[in-house]
Amino acid sequence: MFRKLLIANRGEIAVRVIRACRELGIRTVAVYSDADRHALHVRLADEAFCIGPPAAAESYLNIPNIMSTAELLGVDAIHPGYGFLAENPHFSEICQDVNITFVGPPPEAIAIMGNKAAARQRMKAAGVPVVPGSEGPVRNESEALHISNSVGFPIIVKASAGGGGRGMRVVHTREDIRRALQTAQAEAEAAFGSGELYLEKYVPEPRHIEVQILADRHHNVIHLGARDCSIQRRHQKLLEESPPPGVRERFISALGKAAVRAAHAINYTSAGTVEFLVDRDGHFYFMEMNTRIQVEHPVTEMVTGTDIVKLQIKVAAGEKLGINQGDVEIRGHAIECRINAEDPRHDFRPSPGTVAAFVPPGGPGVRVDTHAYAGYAIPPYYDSLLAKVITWGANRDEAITRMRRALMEFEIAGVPTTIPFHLMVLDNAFFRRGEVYTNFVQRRIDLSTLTPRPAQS
Amino acid sequence: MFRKLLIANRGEIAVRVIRACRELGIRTVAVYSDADRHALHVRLADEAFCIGPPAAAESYLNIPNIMSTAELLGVDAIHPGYGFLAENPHFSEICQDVNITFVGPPPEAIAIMGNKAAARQRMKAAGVPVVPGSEGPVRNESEALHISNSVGFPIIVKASAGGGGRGMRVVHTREDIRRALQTAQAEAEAAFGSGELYLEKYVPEPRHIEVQILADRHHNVIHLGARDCSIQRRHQKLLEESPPPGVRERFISALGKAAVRAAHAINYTSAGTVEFLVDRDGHFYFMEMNTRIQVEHPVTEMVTGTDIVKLQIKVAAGEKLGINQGDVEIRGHAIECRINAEDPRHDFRPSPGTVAAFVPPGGPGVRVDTHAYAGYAIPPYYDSLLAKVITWGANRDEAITRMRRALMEFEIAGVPTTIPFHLMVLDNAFFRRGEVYTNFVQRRIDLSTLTPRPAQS
Amino acid sequence: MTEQKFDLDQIRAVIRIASESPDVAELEVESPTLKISVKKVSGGVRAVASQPAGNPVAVHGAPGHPAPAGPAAVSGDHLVPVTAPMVGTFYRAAKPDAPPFVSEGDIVEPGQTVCIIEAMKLFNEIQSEVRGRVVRILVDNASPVEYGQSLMLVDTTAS
Amino acid sequence: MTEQKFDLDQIRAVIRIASESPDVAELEVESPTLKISVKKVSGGVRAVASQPAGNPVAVHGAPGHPAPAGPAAVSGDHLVPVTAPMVGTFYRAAKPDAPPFVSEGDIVEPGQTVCIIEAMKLFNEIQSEVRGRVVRILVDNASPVEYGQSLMLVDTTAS
Repeated sequence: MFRKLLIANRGEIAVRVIRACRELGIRTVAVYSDADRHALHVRLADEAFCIGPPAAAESYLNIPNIMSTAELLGVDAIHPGYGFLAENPHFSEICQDVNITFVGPPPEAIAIMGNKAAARQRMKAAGVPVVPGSEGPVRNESEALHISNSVGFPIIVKASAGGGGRGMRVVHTREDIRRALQTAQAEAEAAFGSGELYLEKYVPEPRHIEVQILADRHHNVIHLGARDCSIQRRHQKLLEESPPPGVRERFISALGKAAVRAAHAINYTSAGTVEFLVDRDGHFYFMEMNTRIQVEHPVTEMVTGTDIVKLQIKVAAGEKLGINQGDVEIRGHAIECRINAEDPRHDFRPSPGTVAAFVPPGGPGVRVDTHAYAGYAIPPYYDSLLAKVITWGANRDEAITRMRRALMEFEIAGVPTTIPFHLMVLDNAFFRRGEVYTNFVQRRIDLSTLTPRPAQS
Repeated sequence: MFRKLLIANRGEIAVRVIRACRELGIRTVAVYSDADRHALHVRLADEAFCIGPPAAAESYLNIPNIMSTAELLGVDAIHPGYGFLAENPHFSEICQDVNITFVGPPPEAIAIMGNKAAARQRMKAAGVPVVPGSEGPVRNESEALHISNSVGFPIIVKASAGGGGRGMRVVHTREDIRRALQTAQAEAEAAFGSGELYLEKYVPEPRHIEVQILADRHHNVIHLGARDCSIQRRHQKLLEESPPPGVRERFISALGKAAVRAAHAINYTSAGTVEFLVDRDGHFYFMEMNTRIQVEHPVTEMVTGTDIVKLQIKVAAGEKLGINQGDVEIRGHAIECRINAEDPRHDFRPSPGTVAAFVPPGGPGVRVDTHAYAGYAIPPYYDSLLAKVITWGANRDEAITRMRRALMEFEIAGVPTTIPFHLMVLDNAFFRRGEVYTNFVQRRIDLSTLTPRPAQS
Repeated sequence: MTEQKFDLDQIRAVIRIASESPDVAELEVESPTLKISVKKVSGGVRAVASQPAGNPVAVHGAPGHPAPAGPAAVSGDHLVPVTAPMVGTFYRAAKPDAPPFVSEGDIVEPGQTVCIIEAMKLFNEIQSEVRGRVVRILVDNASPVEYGQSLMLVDTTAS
Repeated sequence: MTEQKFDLDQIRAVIRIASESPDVAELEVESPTLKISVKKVSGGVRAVASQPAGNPVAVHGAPGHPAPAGPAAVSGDHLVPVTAPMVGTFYRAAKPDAPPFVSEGDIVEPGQTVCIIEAMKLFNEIQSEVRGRVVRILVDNASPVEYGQSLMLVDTTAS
């Protein structure tokens, strides 16, 4: 096992990794920007080192300063968390070069999954269903027209290097293809530095269901069941649950097997997530694979009783998983709400500021992952995730009721949060019935009716 | 189900009951003393009513004021928590008289179990093993001598109305009997208003293992497995775990069956705990039954996935339990550490004061039940329990490692706590091996070596 | 000079703002008609409110919580509250059709019954402990009252 | 005189501004109709720096946290720190047997190399930005340094 591990991240995920390390007996090094001097991960780590000014590009993305810190303090592993350098194959390679273990998959696996078109081809070859569409990038309009005719409208244009909805266009008629290609290419070039595009059949009102997998270096790959992450806003997940509501165990098992095939196909090791689009008839299609730990991993931990981050570190150190597929048992239901420092009454605008009061919920079936505390000043430079509240219940109803209770008792003063939004979702009749799809928020939640959070009494 | 419930208690258990009510959709009424105006249970409840000055006798034990509040605010149920009025059959009767449901067992069951000698006789008759000793109270020295000769020395003299170690004397030879009877009687009279005594065979180095039971009004009684509460100091439990370490499932099943028999024998309803003394050869003896929810109930909730307080309220409303013994499945291991505002370096002296900083632990497998928050002033009038930290692990090792991690990250500034003591226990080799007994702290923990809590870095 | 009444809700609101701001040790706000100074102490808030021509009144509130109408809620140099010694229902008269024991403006003597609190079917007569003029009755007839709740204010300088 | 209500949002806003400004200990704002004074809780490390205008400003560090060795940790009228622009190893000389670039008491000119920071096998020369006397070297030779760490202090009034 590792002796000392550096966490190249901040916020709740840095705290999460420190927790895992403490339970594994590994010393921790926190790195931080000037804006994070008082951050919880800095306080909890065994050692902490400032690596740059507030801007992420000069601190949390500053590979030279991070690697210098790693070498100066003699760490034998680096955990990238999510975001920042987590899916940067170059960073993973540098770690390899200087004999520091990168807690994640091999650079090749990151690179393949980082290119959407390449990933799609590889998955298709491995027998993982993909959405019908172009084989690889589309070079011109006539090729796009040809493919559209064979898979049928509507189709969706996507950027090969894409993510977060940028470089995406839905096209309903052949007349609109040219303009869609042009704008998507321009957007993709601006956002990702590459204008490469591909086409897919557009699936209306799909669900986003993903499978957590774990793979060690001894060819053992298991899945830990599925998560439904359909409650999104502008392609940002807001609420996740496991297992997905209203879905048979057999279906989850089929998804799980496809995810394991996907991992084997790219010689994956570490924790990862295979995301699927599920249409109204229950067909599922490979969407992408996240080659890192995800924000929503706790819902899977709650229903399986595993510690995914500990297992991720264990397999990075070359150890065997120690559990096989037969040991994985789903118990009850878990939901996660992402509490962001955003004002849902004003288009979810990020609202940095000082957390004047902070009393997290507790009691049975409630887990809180946060880096905030009373008096914490949220810096304006990074993402707005303030806390994750995860509730477990013997069934979905209990998990929902408990989440409602937990959010009602969560006291955060000083900054607006997404708590009122989550309460609206939890009270929504369609959500209660498990009728979710990726455009659920647009279609079922009227944000204009959001009132100031009701007083406790 | 109830419409509105009054919590006749304070502190973490009042918060716990409010949480259960919120999940059940029941409105809550908090009552509080002048010293608890800023308490969390007051802030979380739907309504709050001041019932008296700080002294418990004039507030939390003030039956007229509590009943007036209940009637004025129109509640249909009262939850007594633990301590205060929880095991007062008179209070339970008054509730019955005014048609307010007392969330607890019938007054008769409380009364029987409140008298140690009567309870012992009833249990013996029901086939629940009891420690050999006197049949009912001992009237005089010659009777005590006679019994001692038949069960053999050492014996223990106990107060019928006893608890907490008061009115107890261990006697090793017949010469010491007279003095032991005299001092025990004097102590019992002073502490409980009754000098009635009984005798039992003294079991050296026993373990304290108890069984959580749940009973509805439809004659369904189930048990939720056992807890080991051997880590005590002066008969005060400090650390509890479930399942008890190093014990076979068959043994726990036998204990469970005995506990269910005990509950049936007194027509018990509600949640309750049957406490057993277990000797080194694995014989178990009925000790007493707590006819209320207990501080340590969360460890059982963590391994069974149940919500005992919700079930307790449900059966009080006349509903069926809805789960039978076959549905109860123990998963993993859970430990609870009671974090008291006491200074373990100074004989555990209670240390009220203001909690300057309060950052509870979080992450996987960690539950915190507390009424404290940053800025909370601990009043000097009540018990010193500040927070309960409960950790769950796939096995005992993981639960212990996780508890160590959770306690290390728990930041409480302003008052000393028992955290350093718990860290000593968790690091103790005998504890790690599961070698526990009720005099473990005396025998295995050298409190004089307690150093100030190490800094985080 | 006419007695000016404090706007208690304003005082409570300012205290609440001070309480909810952990960084704040002292807060003072002043308008042409009212000045409120709040000095926080560990676990609570100490406030002084004054009106241009008035004497300061100490007000205690609960942080993050509606200010309770407890025994210390309103007191001052010359304003003495009559507080509820028990939980119950407040009655201003012995019977529904009887005249009230006291009305605002009345002079009360020590030991004089000023109201009744019904608790557990018992009617408890509540007496004033001081001599003075009843300047304000704070609770509506037949309302539930908490322990320690201020029922009325007696001005001991009046005669 | 008409009763004027406080604008509670204004009070909250002023408190928030005070809270979000770690350099501020007290804040007072006044308009014809409203005056708000905020005094913040003190605690933790206290340093006093002078502003050009000469008014002392209290600076509070993080309570329960070591004082940051950042650029703002030490400053004053005339003491200017040389800070590390990157993470690396601090060296006072170009080679182990070479004389140090500067020693305490030396006068440095703007642009003069005062030390080296080795990062990623590269030796980066660090220059002074000001003219003055090196009054203190804060880091031992061959020690790791954080981004922004103060390496030495230069007295700009010295000549």
